[in-house]
Amino acid sequence: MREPTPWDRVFDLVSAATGDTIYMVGIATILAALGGIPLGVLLHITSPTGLSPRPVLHRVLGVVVDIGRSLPFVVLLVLLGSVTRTLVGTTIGPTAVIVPLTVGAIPFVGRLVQAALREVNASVVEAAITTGASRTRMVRSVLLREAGPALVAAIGVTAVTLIGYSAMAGVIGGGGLGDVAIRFGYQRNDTRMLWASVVALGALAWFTQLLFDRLARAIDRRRSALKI
Amino acid sequence: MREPTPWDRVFDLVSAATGDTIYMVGIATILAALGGIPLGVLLHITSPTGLSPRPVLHRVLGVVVDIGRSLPFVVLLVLLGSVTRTLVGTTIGPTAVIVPLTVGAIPFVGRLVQAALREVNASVVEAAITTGASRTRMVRSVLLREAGPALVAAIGVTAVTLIGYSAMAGVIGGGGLGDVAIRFGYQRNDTRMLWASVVALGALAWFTQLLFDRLARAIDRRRSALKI
Amino acid sequence: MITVEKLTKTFPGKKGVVHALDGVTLSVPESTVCGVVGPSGAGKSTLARCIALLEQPDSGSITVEGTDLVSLRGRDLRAARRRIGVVPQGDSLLRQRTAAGNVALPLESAGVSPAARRTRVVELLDLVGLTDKAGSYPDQLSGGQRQRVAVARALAARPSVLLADEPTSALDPETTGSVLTVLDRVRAELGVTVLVVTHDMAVVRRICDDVAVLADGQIVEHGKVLDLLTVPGSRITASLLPEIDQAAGLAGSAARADVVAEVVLVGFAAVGALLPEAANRFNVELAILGGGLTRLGDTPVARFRIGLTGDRAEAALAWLGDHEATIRRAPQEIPGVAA
Amino acid sequence: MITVEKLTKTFPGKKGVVHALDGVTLSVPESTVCGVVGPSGAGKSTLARCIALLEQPDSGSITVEGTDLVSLRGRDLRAARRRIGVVPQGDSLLRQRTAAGNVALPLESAGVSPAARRTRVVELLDLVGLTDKAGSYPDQLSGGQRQRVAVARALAARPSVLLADEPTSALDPETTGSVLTVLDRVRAELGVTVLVVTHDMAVVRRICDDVAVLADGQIVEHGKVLDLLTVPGSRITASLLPEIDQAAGLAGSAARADVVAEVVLVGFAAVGALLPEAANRFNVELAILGGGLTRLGDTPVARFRIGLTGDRAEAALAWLGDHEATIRRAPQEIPGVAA
Amino acid sequence: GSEDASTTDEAASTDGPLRVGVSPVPHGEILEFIDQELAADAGLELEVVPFNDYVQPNTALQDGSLEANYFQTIPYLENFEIEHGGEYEWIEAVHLEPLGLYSESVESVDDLPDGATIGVSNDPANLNRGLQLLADNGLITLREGTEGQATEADVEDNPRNFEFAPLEAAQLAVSLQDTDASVINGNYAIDAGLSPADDSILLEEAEGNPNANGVVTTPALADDPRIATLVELLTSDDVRQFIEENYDGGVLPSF
Ligand SMILES: Nc1ncnc2c1ncn2[C@@H]1O[C@H](COP(=O)(O)OP(=O)(O)OP(=O)(O)O)[C@@H](O)[C@H]1O
Ligand SMILES: Nc1ncnc2c1ncn2[C@@H]1O[C@H](COP(=O)(O)OP(=O)(O)OP(=O)(O)O)[C@@H](O)[C@H]1O
Ligand SMILES: [Mg+2]
Ligand SMILES: [Mg+2]
Repeated sequence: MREPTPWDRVFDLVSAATGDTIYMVGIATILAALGGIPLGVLLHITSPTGLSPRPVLHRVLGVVVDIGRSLPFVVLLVLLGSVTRTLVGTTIGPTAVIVPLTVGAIPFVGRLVQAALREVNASVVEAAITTGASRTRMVRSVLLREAGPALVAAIGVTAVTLIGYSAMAGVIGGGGLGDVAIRFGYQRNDTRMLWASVVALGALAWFTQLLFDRLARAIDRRRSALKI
Repeated sequence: MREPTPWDRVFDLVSAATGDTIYMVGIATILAALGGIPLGVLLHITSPTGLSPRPVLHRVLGVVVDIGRSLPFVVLLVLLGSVTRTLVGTTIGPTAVIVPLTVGAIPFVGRLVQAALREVNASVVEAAITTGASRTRMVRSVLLREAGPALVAAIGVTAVTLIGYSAMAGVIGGGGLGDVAIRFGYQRNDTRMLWASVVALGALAWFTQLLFDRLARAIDRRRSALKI
Repeated sequence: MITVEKLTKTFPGKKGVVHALDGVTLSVPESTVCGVVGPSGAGKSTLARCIALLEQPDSGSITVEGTDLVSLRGRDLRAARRRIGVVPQGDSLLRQRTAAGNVALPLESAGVSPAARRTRVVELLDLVGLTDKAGSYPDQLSGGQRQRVAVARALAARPSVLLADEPTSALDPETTGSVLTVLDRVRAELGVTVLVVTHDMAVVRRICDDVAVLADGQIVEHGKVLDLLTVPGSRITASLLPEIDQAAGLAGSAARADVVAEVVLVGFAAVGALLPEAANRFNVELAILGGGLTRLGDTPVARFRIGLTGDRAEAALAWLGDHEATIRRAPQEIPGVAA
Repeated sequence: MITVEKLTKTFPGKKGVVHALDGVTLSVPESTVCGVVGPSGAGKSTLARCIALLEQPDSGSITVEGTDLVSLRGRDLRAARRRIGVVPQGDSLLRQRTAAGNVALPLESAGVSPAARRTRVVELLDLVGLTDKAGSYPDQLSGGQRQRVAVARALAARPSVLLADEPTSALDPETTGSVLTVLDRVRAELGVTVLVVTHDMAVVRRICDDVAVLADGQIVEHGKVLDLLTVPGSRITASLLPEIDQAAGLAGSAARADVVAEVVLVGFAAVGALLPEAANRFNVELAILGGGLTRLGDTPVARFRIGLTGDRAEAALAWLGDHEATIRRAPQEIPGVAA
Repeated sequence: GSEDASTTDEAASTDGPLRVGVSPVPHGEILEFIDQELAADAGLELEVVPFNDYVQPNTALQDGSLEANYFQTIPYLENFEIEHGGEYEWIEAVHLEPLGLYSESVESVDDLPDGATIGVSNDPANLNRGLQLLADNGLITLREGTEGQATEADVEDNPRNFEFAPLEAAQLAVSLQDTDASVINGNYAIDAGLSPADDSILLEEAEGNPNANGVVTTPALADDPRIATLVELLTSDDVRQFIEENYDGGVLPSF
């Protein structure tokens, strides 16, 4: 058996990888939110129970979204190859990872957003409709605002899922914690590296979740039920 | 360039893989729901805004859940090796895939369930509390029931996510559509296989989503707002 | 002006369809306040929701200020909505917006500038007595405070038509009074046409010119409030006028009287002095067994159950009938029951 | 028996804390109905919610049937809750359960067998007149129907204490009447102690033995309803008795009268015949300028504003004062105003 | 660079760091060693890009995101060119990871039961090699014309009815106890605590083995001096020593 990796090297590698993961996941989450929220809104309002049902558009969107969600990362990677190159100038490295990561996350966010919007109280929506609000205003000032805490929670779920998912970055040399865990912990059977990266991953995920939980609670103006 | 794979072989491979995917994802989804719903309930009721806040338990659970969600599939695979072997007698093949798939999905479902329960109307919960309902009854008859449609949506999101995620099954010889797409479509650049499996994946995902959408709507007793 | 014609609306139900509205025809002239009353489940809210275009009627037409609402779409529909203020029954506030934010919503929809919006919101919250709750969220308000915010919201964009579904159901009489004053003022000053669904007869008495009684989805009575008083057998009269309690004990007094009758008196002179004058003039003993005096708009109206005892009791009653009193003879209580 | 002592409850607010309850002490004896009235935002719901243990009071004690509720935990707390029926203000029905399912909830909590549950649910829905809506979901019910389901639910497990926060706010007078009859019956037949928050004086008149007036988080009046009637300056009396409208026109009649006074008459005899008798006896002209007759529980009570004209007007008034009438002399209206 | 945007090597830079795509183990480790110990002295600026994939290092090379890669064998490259197209230039073989057949349950191939499950790599290169190893040892025969691209479907003659379980290369060692035997790459075997020399029941011949891993670039960069420097360093004695010290026979120098 080989010598265990010295701790300082473990630390260096894991901290660099943490930076990469934060970079990839951070940007991908922001972009996925920017793309996924409008998508989710569209999915919701065109749905049979939405503000302006458009069965055909809804179905077409649904198909695209669901295909997008079911594709394995590498397939997405291949299909997006030229897009990625056009956008970031390369198909490898952490920046290039962001493209398929984002494209994979957008439909995911879309469905979560749709589910959150479906929970907005119908009476409240109707009261807003009677004010003669335009569709844009209904979406921005009513639906998104009322679903605010649920949306924040949805983006939080996405961010943490992307942390796990970003392990796929290794396929195109993106690095990051998941990649370190796989390359060293799994492929090289390096226990120190495995646990160090697992701890870093967990900490990152936990912190992300905490952040979004707090944020969701901070923007929520409803009271919560009493404790029993 | 090589001869394209004959269509009948494409069909055979893809239909067998579809069966594998349905098997793996189907069982994993059911198990993830069975494990994730109680977990989500626990996360919710122990949370600061829940029925009986237990800050320490909540935090511990949260850490475990978030680590679980952030681990790359193969890392989960390695960590669960012996568990999988104990449970299904082997660490390879479609049945063995179900274990890490489920374990990875449970915390995911847990967070989605927690988010769904958080949206249950506080007045309604309070009214139920005043009936002197036990905590079990509060959870079963009130929280889960009121959040029913949102929970169905959450399981639907999980199922479709697992369809994409099950591509990782190839790592331990689980097969399935994602594996076919990767091994044949991607690695061998077999366009017919790629598109056939992508179409099958998309169709499966779309159908799954449709099923859960319908189900969520069928069990929802609330009216939806009018259309504008 | 609101005109509703042959409106029907059914809902699918477990035991066959529910006919919530069953051929309702109603019209509310410009700048009048029309009350809609009726028992729980009569279809009042469904009617208001149909006019507010929150419910697609099965058939019938709805015209507001000359525009057929049912056919409107898109921009025109939204413009029409902006002219119609709606106070829905029950909670309808955005829970993630403050009271002020909720009141501001119609102003935002109407494209009012932020500065003008702020001024108007302050004005409205003041009108409903919630200045100090401007920054509170709905979950921090009491039931009545929430309801007042909804009223302020409906009035915010100065609609020309107001549909209010039980706008004072969560309010105490005093606060109800001030909200009604607000409604009365917008009608008087801005010529707003108001349709108000209510179960509170005080609301009808205070501000309604017209009233429609719904029962089982049909309009069973409809007309000017004062006109309806003299319609024999009118249901609404019974509830608009002071209640006549069938107090067991008073039935005893009734049994002792020679003649028992209900008299309805409308107007200043009649209400003021007619009864004592009759007692004096015919030298009969006049006992008031029930009823009271109220006001419909500005007109005093009284309904009393009286017992007349004396030789000329019948003559006194006849005299009353000749002098602006509407008389309904009550069947004498059976003495056995009146222990 | 409900005893609340020095209860205070504050909420954090943008502009300092809101004192929703500010040292409230109140006790409701066994099998009595206590009404809580007061303006919107007075703290009525907060009081009810504190007693229902839906709000943690800042300080003070709450005892229900001898048990200090605030200290209860776990199984004991749940057992205590089962003895307290609660009708919350506003919507509180499970939206994914039918009307019947909602009514069944407390029975499930109490571990009642499914068969017994069904029987009881049918009985309760019948009681509130919703038999045909048993299978409807809340979103398919009208506002008043939902409210009646909530009342039925609160009564389902035969609680010994009932807290009802505006249980009839969405109901028309007739349906209100039948719901009040139900409440009255559970008090009479099962000895239930009832605390009912309401803004509807008809509710107080109909079923309340006691009444407490809350204003700004403090109890400003409290006592037996009938006792309060004769307390000079009582706020509650003003609202419990028939309203005296200051109709502009009637002020004219008042100006013509020699003496104008308010008389409060309590009881069968007084209400029945005192006024006409006075008119006859002293040969004065007696005009009823306002007011009316009502009933508190079973006792008829009247308040009239009367104008007496004639030489012996003062004597007539004095005679009334001697014969079970409470007299309050009204300041004569200024004729100039009374055009 | 050319003005023609469709030229695939347009983005490949002729100066700046040399970007080399590698498989993490052992290729990546060997290059890291060079980068840290040797590159500076040789005036080579190296950027090591590890890939957990066998397609991307080639496509990235083709689209100019890399200047070279070091992860594949000649048969794999030839097959890749057939399947994916593109133009590549094989530069130099560096090392061999001898495949071995390992088992926890049997001591020799002969003891393998009929119908035994044999784990093989699921990536095209290693799968082909693994099957070839079995074929070379007479356990199976492969269909004509499938050289270099054989999959488990191309097994023609399988007298002992072996079942093949294609698994991820690194997973083979981890799940060895779940198969009757598995064909494992030397480096993964070592990381799992197996000794290729002692524990394998079949081992690839090192000599004349066409499956040596080497450096590949595009024709346009074939003469780039930086690549020459890289190859020089890769085939240096320092690297030989590094390989021998670190991989215990699981990786063999091919130079
Ligand atoms: N969405 C619905 N689905 C089924 N039935 C409905 C629906 N909405 C209303 N109803 C039924 O239609 C009838 C009329 O309801 P509506 O709300 O108009 O009554 P309402 O007169 O406003 O009563 P309330 O005074 O109690 O508010 C009721 O019997 C109600 O149960
Ligand atoms: N959660 C809260 N946060 C902040 N303020 C609150 C909260 N709940 C109630 N209040 C305030 O406390 C006061 C009393 O409220 P409460 O609901 O008890 O009034 P109420 O007497 O029931 O009025 P209503 O007749 O309008 O229902 C109000 O001013 C209200 O704004
Ligand atoms: Mg209604
Ligand atoms: Mg209240």
